[in-house]
Amino acid sequence: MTGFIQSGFNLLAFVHEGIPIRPTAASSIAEGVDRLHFFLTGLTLFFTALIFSIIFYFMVKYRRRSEDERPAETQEHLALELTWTLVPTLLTVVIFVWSSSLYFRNSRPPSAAMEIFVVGKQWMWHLQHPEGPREINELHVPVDVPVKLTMTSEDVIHDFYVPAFRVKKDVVPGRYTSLWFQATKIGTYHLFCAQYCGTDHAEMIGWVYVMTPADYAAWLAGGARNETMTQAGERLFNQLGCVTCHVADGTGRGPALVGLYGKQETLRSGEIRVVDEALIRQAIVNPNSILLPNYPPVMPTFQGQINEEQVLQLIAYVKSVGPEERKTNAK
Amino acid sequence: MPGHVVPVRVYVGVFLALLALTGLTTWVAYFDLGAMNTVAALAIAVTKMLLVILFFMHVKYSSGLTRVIILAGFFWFAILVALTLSDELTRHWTPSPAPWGLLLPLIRGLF
Amino acid sequence: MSTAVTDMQPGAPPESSRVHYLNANYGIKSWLLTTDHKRIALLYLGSITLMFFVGGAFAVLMRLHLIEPQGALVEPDTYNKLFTMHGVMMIFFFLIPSIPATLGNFLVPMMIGARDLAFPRLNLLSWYVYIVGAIFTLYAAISGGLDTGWTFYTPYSSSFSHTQVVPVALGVFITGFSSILTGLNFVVTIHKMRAPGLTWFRLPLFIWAMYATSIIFILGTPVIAITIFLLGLERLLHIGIFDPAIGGDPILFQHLFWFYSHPAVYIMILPGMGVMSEVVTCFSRKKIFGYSFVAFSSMAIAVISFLVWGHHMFVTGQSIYAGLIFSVLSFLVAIPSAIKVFNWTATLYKGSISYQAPMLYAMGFIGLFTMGGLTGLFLASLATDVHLNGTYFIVAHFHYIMVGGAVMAYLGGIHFWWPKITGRMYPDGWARFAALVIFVGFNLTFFPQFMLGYLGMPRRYAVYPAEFQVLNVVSSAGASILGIGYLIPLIYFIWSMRYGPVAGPNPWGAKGLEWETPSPPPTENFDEIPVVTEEAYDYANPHTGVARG
Amino acid sequence: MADAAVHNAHPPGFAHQFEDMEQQREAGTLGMWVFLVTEIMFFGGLFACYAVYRALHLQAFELGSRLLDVRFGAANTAVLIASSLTMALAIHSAQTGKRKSVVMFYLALTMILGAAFLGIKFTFEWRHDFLEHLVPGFGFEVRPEWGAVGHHVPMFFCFYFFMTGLHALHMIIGIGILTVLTIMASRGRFNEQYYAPLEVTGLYWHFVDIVWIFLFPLLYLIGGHYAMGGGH
Ligand code: HEA
Ligand code: HEA
Ligand code: HEC
Ligand code: CUA
Ligand SMILES: [Cu+2]
Repeated sequence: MTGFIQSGFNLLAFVHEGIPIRPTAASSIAEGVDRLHFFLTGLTLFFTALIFSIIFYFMVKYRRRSEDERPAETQEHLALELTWTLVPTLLTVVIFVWSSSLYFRNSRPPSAAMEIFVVGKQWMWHLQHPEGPREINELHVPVDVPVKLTMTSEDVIHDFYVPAFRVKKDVVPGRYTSLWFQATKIGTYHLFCAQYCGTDHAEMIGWVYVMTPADYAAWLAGGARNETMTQAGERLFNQLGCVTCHVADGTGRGPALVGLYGKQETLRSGEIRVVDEALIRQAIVNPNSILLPNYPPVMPTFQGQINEEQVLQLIAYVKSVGPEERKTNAK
Repeated sequence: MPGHVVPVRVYVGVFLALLALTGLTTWVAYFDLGAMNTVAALAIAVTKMLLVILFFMHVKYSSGLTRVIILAGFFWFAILVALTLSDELTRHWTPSPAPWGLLLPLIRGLF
Repeated sequence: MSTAVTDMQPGAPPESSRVHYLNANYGIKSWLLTTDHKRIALLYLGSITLMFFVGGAFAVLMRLHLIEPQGALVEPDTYNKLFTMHGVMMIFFFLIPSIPATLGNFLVPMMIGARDLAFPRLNLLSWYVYIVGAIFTLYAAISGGLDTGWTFYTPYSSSFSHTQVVPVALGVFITGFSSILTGLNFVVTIHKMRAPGLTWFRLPLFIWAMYATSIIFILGTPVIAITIFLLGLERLLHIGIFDPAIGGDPILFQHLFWFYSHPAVYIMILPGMGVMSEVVTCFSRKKIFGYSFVAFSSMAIAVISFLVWGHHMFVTGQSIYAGLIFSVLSFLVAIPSAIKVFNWTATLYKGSISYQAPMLYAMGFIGLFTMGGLTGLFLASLATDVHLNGTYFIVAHFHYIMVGGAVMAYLGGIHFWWPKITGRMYPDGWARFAALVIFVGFNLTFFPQFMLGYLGMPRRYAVYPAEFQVLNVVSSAGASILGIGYLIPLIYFIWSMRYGPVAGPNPWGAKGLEWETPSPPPTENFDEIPVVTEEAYDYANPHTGVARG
Repeated sequence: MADAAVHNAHPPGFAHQFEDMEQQREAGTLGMWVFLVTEIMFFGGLFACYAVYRALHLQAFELGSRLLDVRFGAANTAVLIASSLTMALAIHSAQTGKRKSVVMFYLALTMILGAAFLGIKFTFEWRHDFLEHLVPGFGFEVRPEWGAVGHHVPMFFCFYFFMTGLHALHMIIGIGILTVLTIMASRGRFNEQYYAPLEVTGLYWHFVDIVWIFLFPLLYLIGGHYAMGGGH
């Protein structure tokens, strides 16, 4: 009951402050998405108003005046039919082109994006910065810097959603999905899980803190000094014995991983793949699905032995010995 | 029109053809033809299916409506497979800047 | 206010003495073993009404709970069960069978001039199958409920949920077969049993709509059946084809699920569109504007609806190429709906429009469906769906179409054919009042949800940040008005069965073979099979379009 | 009733909602075809999943396929095709007005062949698979010699058992219907005019045959047996 009264007060406060009709727009893509949204809203209001007013007008104008009134036969009208087929068709073409090009622009991360790794778990978010700091249900990012999230799940499907950034992507067990944004406004924003995932789906929420680069640097420096993801990955690389096969000079049983990241290669199956996060993950959990022509299928699977966060650390390590080193190691 | 009476001779002929094709498809599986193994197996299976549908199930002698209905069944199955694969097989393709450029690998992927 | 009894046949025998399908025989057995399509329609009517109120009760509890951000009523687990059981009941056990199994069963044979459906016993079987499925689901609801969402997404449903997945899966699986049987029966009946003279292009548009719906029943339902079956197996065996541990892809489940469940949304709306065409023409006394466009748009919807399912999966990590295809096709499927809306509106032009209750529902339908449909465009477009997916915007979108559209159409249809079904009139004043209450309550409930969704409130949230409270309270308030709105017809319909004025064969002065029989119709529908000599909706010609043999 | 005369004169098996026997027969056949389309989509869902996973896990599928015994698969194909022939002959003999014992003979033969199929399937193949620990959910064991694709092999066997199991279920239902038909035939219910139940059941039986025609190569042959060492 008190809740009810309370909400009455809230309503007053709400009307007083003006009913919010638009969520905060705090990312580089938010304005573009909102423009499309407002266009569609306009279109919806236009057609709804149009249909309703025509109906009301006809209902009044042509109301039945006597019981045995017999209106004249309906005429077919091809021109009209074509008009209301073609006009909506054209409108949808416009929306489709607009929205798809926007979407493709929005879904391509800039190449210089800062990377953060996300693991979803019933019912919390684990986030890890390459520099080492780990967070739970909180994400600190610098303003005006593109950030790319590489995400996976330990259990069921979750969904990483920051309304203020207009970004959302499912977080799926067994594979990586990714998402990027560039925050444009300093502030604190909601982070929601937007894919139903069980009991505390509604509590799998958190905050995104957008900070000035200086504050962000300070935040990174503060707190417990963890090893960086790459360091952790290197440690695992030695512990798990990867290093016994993947010797840096290429003399081991497996290929040298130095300089590998980003390269294109042809698999035994003939498929051409770029070495990216997904491929490295596949190599670790399911090596025989990416057999290479010149190597025996001896790499064991590490699925079940390490968790998703550790896989991400290994990936960070493999990436760190990537293209830069390639130049120095060139034959 | 009572149902069409198909001569026993035809039934037996179809039966023998089906047996022969079964032998053939098994035999072919013992040769390494690469991707052609799958193609051959499916082609033979489709042939066998057509024999059964046309003769045993009398579709050769039945109305257009029946044929449309059967074709609809296979067509819808094809929709299911094709659109599902359109996702499953193109997931790891990296996005390129403009959506229209994207259609190219898609078209290439189809052939 | 009083209804026009325009077409009382002179010399029709007094109501009490005439034998019709309702009084042909009595007793429970005569109902439970009936093969009369009209009685089966009533069996369905009773059962789906029950399911609607069960589903509605869940909705009421949900809305009460959401009055407070921390949740006013239940534990999160219980809330999760509430929306799941609400969705399952409403979709699989109410809206999908709603118009096809009640009005469709009742009207298809009558409208095409047949004595019954092609397979009456199959028809009865379909009702029993439905009931068995419903019992499984109700059992699950009582014995702990289900908490996966009506979408059953794996791996949550297959390996993580601790609730009654298998009984509900079984219930949905079984009920699927009742849809299949209904669809099969309709297709065969419409193909083979039309009265002489009733060519395809003389068929009432309701029949076209039922035909299109049946196509979806036939081609779509088996896929959900096998999918749910595989899910159940996986759950029982702890291993199965969606299991990531053995290389399974959880997204594949979603493909199969939506391959059916998207077309299923047109199962829910197409029959409603069919009802619209009948009601709008009758109450404006005009032939439908653009008959063939309306007819073909039903067929176009049935076909294209199978090509768009991936629009539910834009943010799942589905390939963006696939996303592009599904997006463009989703826009395409909106066009036939637009064609229909414009044709209904144009039908009113220069008509003779009366505002009886069925017409009010029809007007509500057209407006709300337009709005719901157009908000579908926000979701079909990739860039905006990224933001709106999984939020209350979706909830608002589909309630506008399904409650504002389909349920309105269903109620409109029931009001329209009630005199035919029962032989009695309901109080028209009350009916109009109820239509108004429902319209107002509906908008109050669901309009704020569009705003909530755009502001970012995710759906399926048992608790939510406090800033969303005001709009949630408005929505809950609206829901209580809506709930009352639905109770009013329940009361006056029951009242009218006994006390309503006798309706006569054709109280609305409507065209169509079903109005050529007495109300309620005799068991065999027609004493002699009519011969049709005119187009559908020939309202310009007041005489009957049936030649008597 | 004007058409009471027609009603009174109706032949055995005639249902009141139809105008005449011909309309009834056509409706029945059409109904069965529509039903078979639903069956295409029912099995189709499984086949579509099969297509996806075969593309994703080709090696595991080939490996799994080689663990099956082609001889049983091929033999069963022959048995099933034979049963389709006898089914067709049963209808043929009713159509041409043969004695009821002929119809019954063919029907019985069809059932026997169907049962033989199931016998081979269950007692030889499935039992063998069970003993080899190849049944997912019932003590499946991933063998080390399968290498790293090993943990995807259960996926193949899931498909193998779901698909053949569903197919076998259809066979069992078919045999049930055939039993009823045999009883009807023994009571002399069928003749040149009225054999629709036979015809409609025939369609169903042939359909089940077609499903197997695809299952056989997709499950038993797709791995290619050229690579097989000394057999099992
Ligand atoms: C009866 C049910 C029904 C109907 C008919 C529709 C119709 C449509 N739906 Fe909706 N939808 C649902 C029920 C329905 N939907 C449900 C239940 C869900 C959520 C499921 C869940 O996740 O739980 C959903 C979700 C849903 C999504 C997924 C969103 C997401 O999860 O991210 C999408 C995306 O494209 C979508 C789109 C559409 C479109 C484009 C139409 C179109 O068919 C609409 C066409 C109609 C019109 C366009 C209006 C009339 C036209 C005019 C007046 C003329 C002007 C027209 C133009 C300019 C084009 N719907
Ligand atoms: C046909 C389909 C249909 C219909 C008719 C409705 C009708 C209603 N729905 Fe529902 N709804 C769905 C289909 C439908 N819904 C689906 C598919 C979902 C998604 C589920 C999921 O996420 O998995 C959903 C989800 C859904 C949600 C979102 C839950 C969430 O995501 O957290 C909400 C919230 O407001 C809601 C509300 C309502 C309301 C207020 C009505 C009202 O129209 C109901 C009005 C009816 C009544 C009120 C009945 C009258 C009965 C009485 C008055 C008796 C009262 C008795 C007691 C309380 C004991 N529905
Ligand atoms: C027993 C030897 C062995 C061990 C141990 C091993 N690998 Fe490998 N690895 C190989 C071989 C051989 C290949 C070649 C392709 C294949 O078989 O998958 C390979 C391939 C790879 C590739 C893909 C290279 C490419 O060019 O596509 C990556 C990445 C990789 N391994 C990472 C790891 C990591 C990380 C570990 C430890 C957790 C590890 N490997 C342990 C033998 C090994
Ligand atoms: Cu995690 Cu919802
Ligand atoms: Cu949809």
